[in-house]
Amino acid sequence: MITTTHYMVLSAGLFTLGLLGVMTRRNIIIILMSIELMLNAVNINFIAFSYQLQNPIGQVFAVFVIVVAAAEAAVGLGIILAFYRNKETINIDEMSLMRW
Amino acid sequence: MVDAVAFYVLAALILGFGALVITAKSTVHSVLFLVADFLCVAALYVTLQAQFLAVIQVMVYAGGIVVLYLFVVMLVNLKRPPEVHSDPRRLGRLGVVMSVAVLVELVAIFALGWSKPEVTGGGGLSPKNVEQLGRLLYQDYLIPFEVASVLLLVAMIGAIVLAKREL
Amino acid sequence: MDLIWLIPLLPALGAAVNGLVGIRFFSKRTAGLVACTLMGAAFALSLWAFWGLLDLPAEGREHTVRVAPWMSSLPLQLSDGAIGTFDIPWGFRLDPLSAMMILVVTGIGFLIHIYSIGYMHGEPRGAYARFFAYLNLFVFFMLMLVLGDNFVVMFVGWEGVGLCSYLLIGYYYTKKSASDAGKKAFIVNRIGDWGFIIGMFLIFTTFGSLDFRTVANAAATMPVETAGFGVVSLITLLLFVGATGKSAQIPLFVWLPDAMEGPTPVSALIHAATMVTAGVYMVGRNAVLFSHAPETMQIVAIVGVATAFLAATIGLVQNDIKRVLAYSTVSQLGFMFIAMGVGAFAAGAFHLMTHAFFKALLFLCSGSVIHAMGGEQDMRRMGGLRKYLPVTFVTMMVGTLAISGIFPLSGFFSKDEILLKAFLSNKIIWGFAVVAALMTAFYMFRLMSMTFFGGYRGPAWETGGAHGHAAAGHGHGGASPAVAGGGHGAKSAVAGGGEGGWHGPHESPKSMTYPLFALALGAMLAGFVGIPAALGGGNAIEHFLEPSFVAHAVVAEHPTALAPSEAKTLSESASVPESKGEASSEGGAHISWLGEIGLMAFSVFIGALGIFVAWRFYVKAPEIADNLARRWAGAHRVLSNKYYVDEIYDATFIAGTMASARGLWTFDARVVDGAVNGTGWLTMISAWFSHLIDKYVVDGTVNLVGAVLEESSFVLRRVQSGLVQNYALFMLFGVFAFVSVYLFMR
Amino acid sequence: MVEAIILPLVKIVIVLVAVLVTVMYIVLLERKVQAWVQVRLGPMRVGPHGILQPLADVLKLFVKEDITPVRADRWVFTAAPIIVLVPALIAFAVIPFGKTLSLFGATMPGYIADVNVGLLYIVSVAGIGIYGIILGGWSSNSKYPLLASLRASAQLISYEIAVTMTLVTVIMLSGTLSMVGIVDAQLAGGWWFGFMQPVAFAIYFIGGLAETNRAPFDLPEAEQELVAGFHTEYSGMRFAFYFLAEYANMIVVSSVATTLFLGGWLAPFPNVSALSFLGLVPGWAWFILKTFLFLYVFLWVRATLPRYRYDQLMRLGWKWLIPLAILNVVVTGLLKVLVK
Repeated sequence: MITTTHYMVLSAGLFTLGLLGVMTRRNIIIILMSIELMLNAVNINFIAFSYQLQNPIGQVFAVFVIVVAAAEAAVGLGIILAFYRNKETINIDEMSLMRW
Repeated sequence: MVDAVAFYVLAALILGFGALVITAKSTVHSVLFLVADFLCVAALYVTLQAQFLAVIQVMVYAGGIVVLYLFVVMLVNLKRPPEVHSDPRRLGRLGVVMSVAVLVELVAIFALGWSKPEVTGGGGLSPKNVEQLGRLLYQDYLIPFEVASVLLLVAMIGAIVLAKREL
Repeated sequence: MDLIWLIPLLPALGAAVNGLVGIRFFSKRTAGLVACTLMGAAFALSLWAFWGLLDLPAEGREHTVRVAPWMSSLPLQLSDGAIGTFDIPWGFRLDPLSAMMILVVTGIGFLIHIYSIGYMHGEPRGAYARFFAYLNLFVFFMLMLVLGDNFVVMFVGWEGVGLCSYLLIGYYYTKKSASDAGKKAFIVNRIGDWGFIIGMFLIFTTFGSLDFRTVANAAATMPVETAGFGVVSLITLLLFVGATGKSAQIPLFVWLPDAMEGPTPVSALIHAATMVTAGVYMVGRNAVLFSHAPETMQIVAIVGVATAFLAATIGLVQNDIKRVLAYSTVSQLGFMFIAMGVGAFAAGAFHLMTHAFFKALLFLCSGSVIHAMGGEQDMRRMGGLRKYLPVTFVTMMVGTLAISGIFPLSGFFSKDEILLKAFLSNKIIWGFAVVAALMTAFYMFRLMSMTFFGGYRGPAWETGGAHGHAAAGHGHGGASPAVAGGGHGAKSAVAGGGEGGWHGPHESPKSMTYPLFALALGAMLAGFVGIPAALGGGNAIEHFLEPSFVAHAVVAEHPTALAPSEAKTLSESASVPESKGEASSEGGAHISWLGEIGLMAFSVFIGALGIFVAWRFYVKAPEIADNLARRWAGAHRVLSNKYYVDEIYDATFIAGTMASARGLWTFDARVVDGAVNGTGWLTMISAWFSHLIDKYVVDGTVNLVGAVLEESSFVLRRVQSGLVQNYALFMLFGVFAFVSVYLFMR
Repeated sequence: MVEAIILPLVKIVIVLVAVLVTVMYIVLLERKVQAWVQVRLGPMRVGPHGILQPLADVLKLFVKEDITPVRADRWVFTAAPIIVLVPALIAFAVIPFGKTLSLFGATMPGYIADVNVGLLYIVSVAGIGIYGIILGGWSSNSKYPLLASLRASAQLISYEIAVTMTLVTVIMLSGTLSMVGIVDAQLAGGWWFGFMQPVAFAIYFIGGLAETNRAPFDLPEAEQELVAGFHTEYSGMRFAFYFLAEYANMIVVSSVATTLFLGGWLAPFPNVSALSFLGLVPGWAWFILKTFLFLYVFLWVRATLPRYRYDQLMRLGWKWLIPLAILNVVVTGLLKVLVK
């Protein structure tokens, strides 16, 4: 029997994967993708609970999460392009101008 | 029985592709794995009676967002691989440790059954999934819906302004 | 009658139009037309209001209109600890007294406006409009004064007329003597206003209100202060100080003669007919208060008679035609105050009205004479003008007979009434008053004879303008009249440029003579409203005016307090006869019909005697006057120098003020500035110390803090590595903390 | 068990085979049509009137050597054709060939699955197809394919918007997303949506041409500019996959058009009793007929119209079709509100 706990564990795992990606990778594109992974983990939770409670509102919020993800991806990639045009790199470690 | 098998298979695929996404050497490969991951998540949605969301997942994520990533990856043709230069002050390992710790804690919480996972009476989710969501979105959640659309518009303009070379 | 608030507003409108627009744009014709039309309208309106008043029953002849609130009501503590509400509305009150006053003001004002059109025609266009603007403004304030239903509104008018008289006296502001006279009038009035204001404060703290009717009713319930000098006496005394200032009584009469620097219509309207009677009016308005303060009444009577006597003596020897009239005005005002002092308020008001008529008439006639003489004011340079100015002569003769109290002209009735009441109350006062009346007749007829009889002593009139100027050199009685004459002569020459300079004494234009006729008619007939009972008349004016002087509303307000108040009024009627008007004049008339007739005959005889003596001295044998002057040279000098009052004031008050000011200045320079400088030094020294403290202690602390921060920052700033992932790591710590909280200590 | 597993499998196999065969013969048909348009004969050698030509082509493609360029990304290079082909084939899962279908005497629903989001399913699956093109062009590590793939993906994404907008209008009319439901709605409404939505139909047709990289929008494989488009480096079986995918996509577009605008399996004038004899012909036959009509128009257009320039293509897509489609949606909504 698959309970909501399973889905939650799954989403926790996926979330942690995204977290690891954010923590370890230096390629900013991949970091953005890891963030997408985390958002998906969130969505899995929403859907799982909407299934458990038999309540579609969870899906509504998942839709909103997807919207935000789309906006975030668009703007983030735009920033990456602009940055790349200036510094010829997408290495996040070279994006450390804001420091003392 | 069947759904259990489906779940475990899909979960394995999702986690596996996720791991591949963050470990793949070439960016394009990780993009591909990301697509695969999203498709598996969509399949998971289908098993959870969220067909509309599954399709949206495929359409928006796989069909839109990730294509965007792919474009960027292609536009950014690097002379040197992005990962060579590493700042000594990065605390990567500590990050890994912390993430794993968080994971352990979460799993502990779930495993200890503190999230009340018993399934309530079914039937709330009708097979006419689309109508349900449509009514919710356009009646109860109209304002958030409009706000979200405004957010999209703003993001679109912002992306254009950022990415365009000369305005 | 609800429209009485319009009566003051019309002249105000005229003033605004003429003052704001007219000075720039109006032609002389337009300006005069505007002013006179509005005045006529005001006059008509007041006539209408007067008839409306007459329709009411005698006791109820009182109408109050509250146009708008002015000072919102705020509670204040009174002297007896009670709480009175201080609220002042723009309230207007029409009762017999104010009705008579507005009739006098608007009527005579109207005539004088018309007169001014002719008299001022020599002025340049702007000044002409300015003159009429001032005149209208004055009428406006005067009406506010007489119509106001509480002290504050009255005070507004009070100050306003003072301002206007200042403006109009200093109308020829290019002439130093004129502007000085204006300042003098203003400052002297300030002293009186000081008394008035203090009186107002005292009234409020005593009665808790400033409304005339309320105050009168409250006062009627208080005991008459026969015994000691109480608060009511103090109030009334202070008010009387104000009255002396405004009405030129001793000791504040010095400004009025100098006020003759103004144009003659101004002298007629302000300094004879209306403004100077404001004090009398104010005393009459507060009749109830005064009748409760016998001491003050005594003071008022004494001051009045003294003023009447002294002014008359001074008037005997003056040579400037307008100054003679000025002093006669002062003495007539003295007569009015005698009436007030002996409690004959009605008689005083009656004399006020008649005096307004004939004194305005006399002034206007003198103005006509001056006009005819091309600005000459010295009577010794006139004479024999009878044949040149017949109209002026006739009208002025009427005025003179009226003021001398010759039966049956208006002066006779009013003055005789006063003398009667004085005789009833105090024989000494009566004696002085009679002598003053005698001298009045004398100097008035002296004026007539010097001006109109005998041979012509004026300058030859081919080069009259030049002589007018030459007269400046050997003018008598101070430089001002001759200079005025010169200036005026020059002006009239400028004005008469059309008919080629001043050629000989000539009758004035119609716009001037018609008002003379009208006023002469008034001077003749005004008396018949007050034919005394002895002559079979009903003394209508007293019956009419009586309600204004009693607190009849008391009956309505506190029936319980009725009996004691009535008792008081009776008991006081002994000490202050006639103060309750009709009732007690019936009950308390201690003189037979025969005696009354005798008094009248005596006063007429007095007037005739004065006239005869003057005729003897100045027409038959002019040398007698010179002999007398030579024999009594000392007295003559004293009189012609007006008892040196101005000089005394200069020596005492003004010099004293100067000296004290200088002393204060020295004190200021030495002590105060010294103190200030000392403080400055102290400040500088302490500042030096505090500077040290600042430098080493405060800055030290600040620098210490900075240094600490800098050192610690060496450690802390590692945190800001600029690496996104480290920041994310911190967030991760936060997440970890929250999850741990949830996990372990749910 | 049989109902749940066997029958769907059987249907899937049938559909796949049918599609592949159809693709083979559409290629032949295209060549013939073009030949006739250009007054030629076309392939005549293999079999009568070259009827066996497709078999020969397939044979050739199978036996050809399969070349992988050096320094190409091997995995992606291999995966790309499959990524292109699979969506094109699985899109058929929701396309209703008929209300019912008699097979081996048994009667069963004429479709593999009737999802309540069928239309969106097709759209999303079509979206997946783009990856194949992009990756193919990118992984072959050569400049012409890269350019072509970028062009192709840009073109596909642009026109997908317009097409989706037209689908939205259809959904507004039918009130459902399921393909069967849409056809039933047309039956109930008594009108084919093609007639109720001529604008949407036109836009869908143009968009379909663009989405399948057909002339006059076949920029991605414009021989004159970039040698052969994104599959320049491909050969043999992988090339065959691309080939198959393109034509399969054509069939998908055509059948979707048939379902949405031409009343699917419905006979013409189903509710006119005089023409009820048309109902004798089975539904799937009508469906195939209409689809082939549409396909023929494709070929015809290719043979007729010259190719667009790329900027013209983009301008058409962004400045005409998308605004027009949005306007169409708005007008449709207004009419729907006002009429009701």
